[in-house]
Amino acid sequence: MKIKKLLIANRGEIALRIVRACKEMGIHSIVTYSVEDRNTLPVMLADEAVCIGKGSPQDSYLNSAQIISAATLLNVDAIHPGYGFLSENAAFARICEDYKIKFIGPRADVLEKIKDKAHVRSIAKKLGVPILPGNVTPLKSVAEARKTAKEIGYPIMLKAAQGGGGRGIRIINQEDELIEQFPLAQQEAKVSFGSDNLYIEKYLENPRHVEVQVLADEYGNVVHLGVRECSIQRRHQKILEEAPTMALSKEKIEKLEEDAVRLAKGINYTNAGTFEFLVDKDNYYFMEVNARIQVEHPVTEQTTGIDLIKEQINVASGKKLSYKQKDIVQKGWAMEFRINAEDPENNFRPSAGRAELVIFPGGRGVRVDSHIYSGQEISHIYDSLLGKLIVFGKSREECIKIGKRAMDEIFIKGVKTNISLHKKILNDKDFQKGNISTNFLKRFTE
Amino acid sequence: MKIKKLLIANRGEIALRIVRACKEMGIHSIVTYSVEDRNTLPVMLADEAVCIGKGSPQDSYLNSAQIISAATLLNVDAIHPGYGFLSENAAFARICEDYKIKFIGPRADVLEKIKDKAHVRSIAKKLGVPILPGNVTPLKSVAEARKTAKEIGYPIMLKAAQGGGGRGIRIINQEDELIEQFPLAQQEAKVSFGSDNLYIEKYLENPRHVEVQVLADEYGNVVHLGVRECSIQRRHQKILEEAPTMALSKEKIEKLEEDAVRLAKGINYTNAGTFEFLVDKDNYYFMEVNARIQVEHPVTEQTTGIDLIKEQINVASGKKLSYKQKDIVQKGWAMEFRINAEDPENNFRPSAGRAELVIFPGGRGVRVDSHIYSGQEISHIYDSLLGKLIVFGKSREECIKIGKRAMDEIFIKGVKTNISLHKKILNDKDFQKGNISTNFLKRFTE
Amino acid sequence: MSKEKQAAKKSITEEIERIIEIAKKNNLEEFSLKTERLEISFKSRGCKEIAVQASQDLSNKKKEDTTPSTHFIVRSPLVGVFYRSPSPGAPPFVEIGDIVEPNQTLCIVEAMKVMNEVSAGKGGRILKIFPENGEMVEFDEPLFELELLKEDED
Amino acid sequence: MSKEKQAAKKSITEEIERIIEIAKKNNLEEFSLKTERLEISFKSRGCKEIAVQASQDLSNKKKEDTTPSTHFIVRSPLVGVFYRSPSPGAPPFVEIGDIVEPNQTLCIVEAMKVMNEVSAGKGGRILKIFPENGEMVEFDEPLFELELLKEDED
Repeated sequence: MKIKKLLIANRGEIALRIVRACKEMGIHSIVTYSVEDRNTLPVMLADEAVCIGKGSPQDSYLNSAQIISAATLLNVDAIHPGYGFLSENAAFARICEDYKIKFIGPRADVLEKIKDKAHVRSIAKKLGVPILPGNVTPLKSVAEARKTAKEIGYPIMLKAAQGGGGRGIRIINQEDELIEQFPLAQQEAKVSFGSDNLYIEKYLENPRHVEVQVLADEYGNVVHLGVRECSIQRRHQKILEEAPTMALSKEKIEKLEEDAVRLAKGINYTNAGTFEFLVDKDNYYFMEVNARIQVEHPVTEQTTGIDLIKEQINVASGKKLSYKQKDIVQKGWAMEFRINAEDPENNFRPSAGRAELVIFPGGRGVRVDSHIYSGQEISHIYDSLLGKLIVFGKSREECIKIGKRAMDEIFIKGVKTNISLHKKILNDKDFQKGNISTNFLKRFTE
Repeated sequence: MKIKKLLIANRGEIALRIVRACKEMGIHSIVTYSVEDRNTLPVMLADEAVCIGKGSPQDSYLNSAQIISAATLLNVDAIHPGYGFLSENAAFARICEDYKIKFIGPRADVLEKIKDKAHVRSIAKKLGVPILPGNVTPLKSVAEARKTAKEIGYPIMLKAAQGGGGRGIRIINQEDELIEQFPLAQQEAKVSFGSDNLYIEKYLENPRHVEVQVLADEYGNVVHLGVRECSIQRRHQKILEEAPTMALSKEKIEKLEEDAVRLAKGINYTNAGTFEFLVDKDNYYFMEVNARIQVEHPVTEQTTGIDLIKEQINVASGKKLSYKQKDIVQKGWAMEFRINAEDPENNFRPSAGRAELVIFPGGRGVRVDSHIYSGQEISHIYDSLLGKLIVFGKSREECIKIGKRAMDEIFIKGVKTNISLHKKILNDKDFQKGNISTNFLKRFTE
Repeated sequence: MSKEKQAAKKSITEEIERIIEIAKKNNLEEFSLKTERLEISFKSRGCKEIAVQASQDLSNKKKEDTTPSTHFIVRSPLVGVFYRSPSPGAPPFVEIGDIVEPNQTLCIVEAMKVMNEVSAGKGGRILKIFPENGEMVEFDEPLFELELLKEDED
Repeated sequence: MSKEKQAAKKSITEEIERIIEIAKKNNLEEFSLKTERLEISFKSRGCKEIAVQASQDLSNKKKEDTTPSTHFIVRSPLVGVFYRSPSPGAPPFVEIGDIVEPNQTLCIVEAMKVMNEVSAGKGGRILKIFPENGEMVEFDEPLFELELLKEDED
């Protein structure tokens, strides 16, 4: 099916990113927006825009009825959900399927299966993909939990099988804590995620976060587009991502990439997806699948030369992958800095207001993906991402140099931003040497 | 000699471009500026800035005494002249040499020789580099001119040997015109360029403009960085440039590049330079050398991956070329659109005023080199270049697609721009097919 | 406060508003005026206006005019199809000039086979009907313009 | 306070609020109004101010304060070295507090071995000397602040 008309069920920079891809592909783009987002660039630049509700996400970007209503009335061929919001919502994907609208992402049944992390973990184990020590079937009792924990040794993570994005995880240091927390965790999981299934994973003290970008067509062909490292996080929120990674040797990276492809095939994955791993010294462990395009996809684009959004649309329109694995080479280095409207002096509290003057950096090795412009009102309703600064060059060293000079050039007046944090990171000796972990940011933010 | 402190004797986007390179190289950058340019980005972003005079170029950017005074007082190691202003001024280069300040460009004696176009033309002929039919030694009399013109056939160009940038050229269609124009041309050349030396070149009706980027160190090593096509011109003013070119076959391009390198060696060229050629069907003819970095250098950077400003500085600091010819591969395609403050509805008259709101495009395949921002006053004193939009991708076709969508995103309020002209070019069928010549723009501008 | 004073006071702010409106309509950047009763001067054009202009220039979306304060707009509560009558062939719920009750149905917006009846919420006289029958409407899109009818108007 | 007065007072702030609201709605940068009852003027921030602020925030260049209109600044006519005396060891041309003639030499700015004498052009009293002796100065850089002396002062 050729996609001629595409509805974008998202906002902000990713909506703009998809509008751009559509324009370059000659696809008619329609952006859905909330009243709050009326004067934003994606709304202005899309071929069409439909207001679907009030500012609050529940009323608009999460309101599947309104989105489907707009999609059917406008006869769109496909819906791109971006990231967040409805992007990994199996029920929404199923409604799209019912209405014969192509959901740009994996099939609904695949999304449902992926949602159960313990299940994917068990498939990984079956396929020989390394997973963190722990159990793969839902824990039946606190006794079973105690047994597993004892085997792998404390500290451990007690996780809700249906949790995600850092939610539904408890770190437990000793047995009496486990006994106390187990019923609470069950209860919370039931309330928050609709299932009290729990499982245990070994807790790594100082891991690195490495992920593999995968692309799969609807005919079983799967390729990977190399790795990204996203260890620089604040409370499970990625702040700075890079591609490829210094976390593992070239040989280990190749094994990791192959494992990701194997796992993607094993769960019948289609479209673009990310397979996340934790790395501890020279070992990697599969963690979870992110069944959507990710915020950090540009670092992969800059190191492979492949436009991921266009490939998503191509695959969704039923085309076979246009790349064979051997044609994909990750070259050079890229880094992405998330520019957030946050106040670094106030515990990174979101900062709203009017961005009176916005000057973005330019020049060689700089890419800016942002939906904001001088004079725009920044709402407190949505996430604080103002845009992404992506730098790229021959080496990680060159990225750091370009990153530093670009940070000097960014100027955003009217809202507080985390630019000062990025400058601190770029000037940090450990960061420069690549000595990072998911705890790295604590030195600046806690 | 290591360059630790560099003075930038220029303004606008090229001054900012050099500031960026310095920052990435860890070089202390000092920008000279006129009172008029006080609130511009290069002045704000350089490590230091020195006001050198009033707004008019004669008082500031062409005022070598003020610039040298600043350079000596601030103990700079080198001066980067950018393009225009003092960049090809042999006298200025000589003063720099006298003061032991490295002039980033060819040596003064080389600049002097290059200034005589008839002389360079004769060297080219000697080296077997194709030149346009005509004479190579200064014409002694109108009789000699008539003889040469008769040999090569009308129309011909009567050129002042010391002319340049489209000045000092008369197109002559028949002999009686030549008889009439010859003494006038001599007189004008004497007054304008200080020498009444004239020469004749065959006039091509519909040529293409193709040029070779060359880089030479101070040890006789010369490499080329491939070709650019700059046929899209309005009155000898380039508007849109691309790299590489569709004007010639791959084999011819290779020969052209080799000829440029041979010629660069023949004139003892050092630093970055451009060798301009005219292309007529399958033939190319050497035209002139531009002994400076050029406005359109980013299309070469995007197709070779090499930072030309950094290489200029490296070569000037006495380093050997870090690239061998075989390491340099021109890959993919790039296009540069000059965004000028001009009124397309008023014969492209420069437009001044306050750029109240400036929104530049972003995303994949887009590079913006510009010194302007929302709220800035655009002076009528200087050239009308507001900045350059550079797009790059796998193919010319992809560049056109990215170019179109990027043009939809540029928004500059307060001054008139030539964006509408770029849109017309991008939508033109002949342009899309690559059927262009230096006369192409006439269909839109005359 | 006496009725007279109220009228006088109201008229000053109204006068100011009207003056600014005239200045804006004529794209004046600076303005000053001196009469017996008042002396006023102002400068216009902040960046917000420019930013909003950007949104108008960059996009081709339909824009609404401003409405006088005695009028009000009934907007679509959802994305759907606008129907003026309960079923094909049936007479429209309302016509221009009709005086409607706060809870009276003015139209139906159909979304996903569900018929959503829309009322004004306030009593008024229908002045304009914006969409065509059967046209798609988006959330918040103006459907009707009404003149407010005050019960205790004097 | 009598209830009446309170009401009246409230209505003034209300009026001001309404006026500011109107000004804001119309994107006015500056506004002033004078009536029998009140006199009001205000400025809101336009983008020019913000752009200038950007230049201050992005760069670390020295900024000058504004000067009262009875004072004036003598600026450097070129890039060079500022000397307060004709030769090393010689007494300075001028000191703070001195009253100088229009053509009197205040300092020398040396550029490329050439000594350029700088005078005020107008008569005045030296209030401030900005650069240190021997310091580099750029074009247009303030050298002296003087108080203007009118010949026919009364």
